Amino acid sequence: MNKLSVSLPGLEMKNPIMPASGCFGFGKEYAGFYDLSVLGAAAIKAATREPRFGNPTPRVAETHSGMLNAIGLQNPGVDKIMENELPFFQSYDLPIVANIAGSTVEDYCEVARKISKHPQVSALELNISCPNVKEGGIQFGTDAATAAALTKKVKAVSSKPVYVKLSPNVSNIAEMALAVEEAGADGLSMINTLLGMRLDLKTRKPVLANKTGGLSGPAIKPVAIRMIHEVSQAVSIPIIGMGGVSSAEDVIEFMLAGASAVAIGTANFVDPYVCPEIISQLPELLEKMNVNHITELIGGSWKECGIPSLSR
Amino acid sequence: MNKLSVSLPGLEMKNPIMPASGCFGFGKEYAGFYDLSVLGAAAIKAATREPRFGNPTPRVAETHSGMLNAIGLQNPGVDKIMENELPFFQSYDLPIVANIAGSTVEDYCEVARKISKHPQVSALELNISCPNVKEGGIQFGTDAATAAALTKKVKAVSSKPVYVKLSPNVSNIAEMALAVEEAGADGLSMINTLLGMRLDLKTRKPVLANKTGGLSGPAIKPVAIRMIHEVSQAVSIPIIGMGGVSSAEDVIEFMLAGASAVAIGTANFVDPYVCPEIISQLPELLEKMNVNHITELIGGSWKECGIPSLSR
Amino acid sequence: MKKEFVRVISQKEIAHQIFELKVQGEVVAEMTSPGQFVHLRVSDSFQPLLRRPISICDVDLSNRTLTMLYRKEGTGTALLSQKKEGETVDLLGPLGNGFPLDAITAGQTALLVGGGIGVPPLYYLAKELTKRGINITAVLGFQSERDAFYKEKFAELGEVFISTVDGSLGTKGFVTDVLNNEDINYDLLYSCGPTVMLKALEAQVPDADGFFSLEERMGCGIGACFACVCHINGGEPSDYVKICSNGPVFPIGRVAL
Amino acid sequence: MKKEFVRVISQKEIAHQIFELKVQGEVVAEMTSPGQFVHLRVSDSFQPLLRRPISICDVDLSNRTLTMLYRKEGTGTALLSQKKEGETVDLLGPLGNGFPLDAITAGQTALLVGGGIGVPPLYYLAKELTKRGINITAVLGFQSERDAFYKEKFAELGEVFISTVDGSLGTKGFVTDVLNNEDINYDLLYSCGPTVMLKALEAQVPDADGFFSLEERMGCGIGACFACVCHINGGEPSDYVKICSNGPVFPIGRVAL
Ligand SMILES: Cc1cc2nc3c(=O)[nH]c(=O)nc-3n(C[C@H](O)[C@H](O)[C@H](O)COP(=O)(O)OP(=O)(O)OC[C@H]3O[C@@H](n4cnc5c(N)ncnc54)[C@H](O)[C@@H]3O)c2cc1C
Ligand SMILES: Cc1cc2nc3c(=O)[nH]c(=O)nc-3n(C[C@H](O)[C@H](O)[C@H](O)COP(=O)(O)OP(=O)(O)OC[C@H]3O[C@@H](n4cnc5c(N)ncnc54)[C@H](O)[C@@H]3O)c2cc1C
Ligand SMILES: Cc1cc2nc3c(=O)[nH]c(=O)nc-3n(C[C@H](O)[C@H](O)[C@H](O)COP(=O)(O)O)c2cc1C
Ligand SMILES: Cc1cc2nc3c(=O)[nH]c(=O)nc-3n(C[C@H](O)[C@H](O)[C@H](O)COP(=O)(O)O)c2cc1C
Ligand code: FES
Ligand code: FES
Repeated sequence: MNKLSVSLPGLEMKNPIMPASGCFGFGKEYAGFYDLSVLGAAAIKAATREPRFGNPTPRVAETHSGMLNAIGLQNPGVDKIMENELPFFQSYDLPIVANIAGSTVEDYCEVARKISKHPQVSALELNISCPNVKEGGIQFGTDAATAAALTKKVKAVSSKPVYVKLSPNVSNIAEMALAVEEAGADGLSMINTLLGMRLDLKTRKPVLANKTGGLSGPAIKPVAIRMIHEVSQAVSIPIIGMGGVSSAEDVIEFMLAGASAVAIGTANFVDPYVCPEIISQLPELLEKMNVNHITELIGGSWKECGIPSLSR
Repeated sequence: MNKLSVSLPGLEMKNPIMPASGCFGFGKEYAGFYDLSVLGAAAIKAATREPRFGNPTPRVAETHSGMLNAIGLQNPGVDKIMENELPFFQSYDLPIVANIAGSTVEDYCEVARKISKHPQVSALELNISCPNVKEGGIQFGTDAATAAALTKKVKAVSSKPVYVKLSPNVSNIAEMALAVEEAGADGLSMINTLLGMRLDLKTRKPVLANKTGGLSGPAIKPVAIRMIHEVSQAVSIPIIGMGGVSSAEDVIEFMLAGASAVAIGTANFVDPYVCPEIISQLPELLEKMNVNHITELIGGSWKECGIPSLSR
Repeated sequence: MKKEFVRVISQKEIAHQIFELKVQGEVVAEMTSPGQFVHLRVSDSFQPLLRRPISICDVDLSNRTLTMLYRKEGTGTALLSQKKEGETVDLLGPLGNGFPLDAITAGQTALLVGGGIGVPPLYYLAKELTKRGINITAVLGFQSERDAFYKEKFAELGEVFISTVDGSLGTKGFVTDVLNNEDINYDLLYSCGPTVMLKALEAQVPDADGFFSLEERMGCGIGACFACVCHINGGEPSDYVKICSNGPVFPIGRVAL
Repeated sequence: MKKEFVRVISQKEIAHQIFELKVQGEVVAEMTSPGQFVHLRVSDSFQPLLRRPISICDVDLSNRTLTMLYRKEGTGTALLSQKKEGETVDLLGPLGNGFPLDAITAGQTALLVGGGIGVPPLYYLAKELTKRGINITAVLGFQSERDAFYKEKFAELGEVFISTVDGSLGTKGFVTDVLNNEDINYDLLYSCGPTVMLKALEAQVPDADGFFSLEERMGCGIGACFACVCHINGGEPSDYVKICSNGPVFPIGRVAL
């Protein structure tokens, strides 16, 4: 029996681990390090309708236990991704999550309609939470009604399950989650990056050319845990948890909080082998914890006692 | 000439440095380490109408480059604070900022009315952003209209300038800031802690008895910087900046972002001498940067070029 | 109370995951009260961020040497265990209030009950009490033989009973089992250990006079942050003490365990 | 491309804030192309979080030793400078594409222009070119005499000109001033240094054939994160190359500086 398998809408995963969107390119680079088929799934870099160059450089800056990025959704556009990038995954056995972004509802729908038909794509991840582009993305992610309307439209044109990726930069994350669940989302991805900034004392200006960037890495883990803990108790669709995961213990913590699968972003830059290493460490950790199957952990921090926690 | 002096409503400060509320008790402990008169000002622990015990322990937990706390506004109540704690500051030469909290508008007003009359108090800090109490605090901090209404009422009864302490757990911090400015706030304090959580893998439960806590320390600095950068361009009242400050360089970064004074919280636990040490390092740092007076730095990251930045 | 970079004199593992760390510094001159603790910063980065409270286990005032015993648990103590001779450690202390030494007079007997990593502060206490002509009986509880330490050191000062959970050394069971089995006479009780142990002790000898040393997660360690607060028995619901600055030592019965 | 904990053989400061670090490991066997770089993790905590790109400066394949030169700048290189003989460093590499060696033939002359901490990769290049019978002229620019390094090492391989901004060593001014003053003949240009230097060079010798090695802030170092992207001269606005995986070496004129 595979103690690690998890099953989410559209995603039959050998284990709950997937690289997070934007931290794994289109897979080729990491294929040089390990066999991608060991992964539970993989989320590819955001696709937009037209090619995008993204923001000027510098695009990354370090912070204490974290990093800021302002890539700006650089990608070759949905058509080229379907043509040149996705076929690569034919040689591997893993479900692919296509992350999609746009400036307008029409953009999102066009990309969703197209890419959801690709045979290599198992699910869509609706990126309504990218803090690094002026239009598109985050305005959909901070208003519940707008997010719900977009979700509904995308669901209508997508032939694959749709996960909505939530922004942590909101007053009420549960409200956002409930709105997109109601609108038909098959699952949630959370959290995207926190909006942040760093200044350079020499130039007295922001380090990033884009000024603000998205904060990721271990620094944001406690924010992710509390949001997943709250949202998983409010909704009944599964959550792909992420935000600062860098060890097998972190994966357990996210699943106890309420995540059904766990994505790993920034940690791939620190150690390109982090995903397969975590996957290989999980069985022993489960044994130590006396857990027969990893799914038993999901929501374990609030489920066992039966009392829904008042986390606000 | 004192290159470090800053002047804010109600606060004539020798330098821009003050310990942050809740991280300095009522001053007595740190008086054992250094002469409190070296400080620019000091913010004391939140005062409520009635004494509060606060939350059960454990009340703190560490995270990567940060900590979670869920003290729950423990304090002996406004009357005892005025009677037993505030007179202690008579022997020192520094303005005191009284942090006030409550569950209802009436609570806040009662505390504000009383404590603003105390001769040792130079300004009030309206804590509408404490994430660690079930009622009171944060609900005032996430809705602009509620925050504005409270600010107006408190201003009406306070005989000292009022700073409103903003929560970072909101979708639109500038909207909050503008609302309280409009309602008469004399200044802003930002940021309070980010809501966070940590789970214990052994117990499978939250480490904190209160489950969630407030995330502070270096981990949140980039979030603070971007919010101060945004808000300082939107409002015309001064900002007391805070969130992860632990060095003189951090102080400069906060002032360049737009803060007029800087509060230091968590870093006091790491090093009780951190405030006087930073104060003593500032003159040399200014010299290195060719700055004649520290106030020249305020908003320097966006002022010099004259172009208000679009940080969203 | 001072902050000083003290110098590591020696570091060795004296039992399973239990390290004995000796440091030297001016600040040690102030460490005259057994039961006080120090707050150590083990890294100059922010990982970990907070200091770690560790009890004063022994002090040599003549050469200003402090001995600490600690169990390697998590990140902080793991980093501490890597400190080598000649390196420095950022120490804040001494903090808190120690065990009152004048609550008992020469010729009387003090019972010292320690559990696991609660044993260390009792050693300095035992030495100071012995110096004052007080007789010592120590009951020390550990998980098993490999976790036990300082048995011989206590034996130099008085009678020692050991309990281990698995029975691999001394009485099988807990310190309370030793008290049940043996007929120990004493005038005053001093104890330090996990809260469960202190609770069991309080229940077993409800009339005992003496002092408990308590533990709680700490933020500042100096009384400023309200992290380590406990309720007072028989007080108002809002009454409290801070373990770090009012304690860690309290008269038995004062604090709600 | 491998990840390996390589062992520190030696570490010394060879000029003001410039360190020469030699490490040994299996992975060095792959480091056959000058101009490639390695990505170092300098701490096992998350401070700093990201790896640091450092050029391959010299390689001894026989005993699998890699030499790196770096300037102590911020947190990362400061931590690196504390690594002592016998300790290990987490190295990922070799990364990127080096300087093409077959673009020039034996008997021809290569001009190597390096600025500051851009000099190191040119040394391994110079050695490999010399091995292939190519003549070397090196122009190396530094801030001042105390910042200069490897002058003698380059002198063993060919003619060397030095410029310093303050004139304390060699020509006063920049590498471009050397090119102005001296009459240097060459067939191919290889250069590495700050972007301002590369720009000035491009302007001064617009027709020169050759290769530039570029720098950009990196996230992953392997082409996955799109942090280090540059525009292509004459391409579509959405065309790009990644410095880390398509570079860091590019034909002169290819990339918009
Ligand atoms: C007054 C006092 C005296 C102490 N004396 C000793 C001693 O002499 N020897 C010894 O080995 N231990 C002692 N402890 C316990 C010791 O402080 C913890 O074992 C240590 O902080 C664990 O740190 P860590 O990084 O290894 O573990 P982690 O689990 O990584 O620590 C995480 C956080 O929890 C806190 N923490 C963890 N365990 C405890 C605990 N039991 N009590 C308080 N805080 C804790 C840490 O300080 C830190 O903030 C004492 C505790 C107190 C309050
Ligand atoms: C392909 C390549 C090869 C390099 N080779 C060398 C070399 O051989 N010797 C050497 O001394 N330096 C080299 N550098 C520059 C070196 O990477 C930086 O000086 C170093 O990363 C600074 O790290 P820090 O922690 O000391 O500074 P910090 O300022 O604390 O670094 C903060 C962040 O900025 C990045 N950063 C800072 N400066 C640079 C820079 N100039 N280029 C790219 N990223 C930077 C860091 O990697 C880090 O992510 C090279 C850079 C690149 C891209
Ligand atoms: C360099 C970088 C690029 C990213 N690009 C995307 C993206 O294209 N689409 C998206 O939904 N999220 C993107 N993210 C967010 C991550 O998928 C993830 O939600 C976030 O980084 C938190 O996880 P982490 O802390 O493990 O990195 C990006 C993150 C980083 C660091
Ligand atoms: C232990 C602790 C207690 C706090 N108590 C209060 C409080 O009573 N009132 C308040 O407005 N903020 C309180 N804060 C928030 C701080 O004043 C400050 O806004 C926050 O910690 C960010 O700054 P820092 O990262 O420097 O700690 C508290 C913070 C901590 C860590
Ligand atoms: S630890 Fe801060 S008050 Fe005790
Ligand atoms: S550094 Fe990640 S793509 Fe180049």
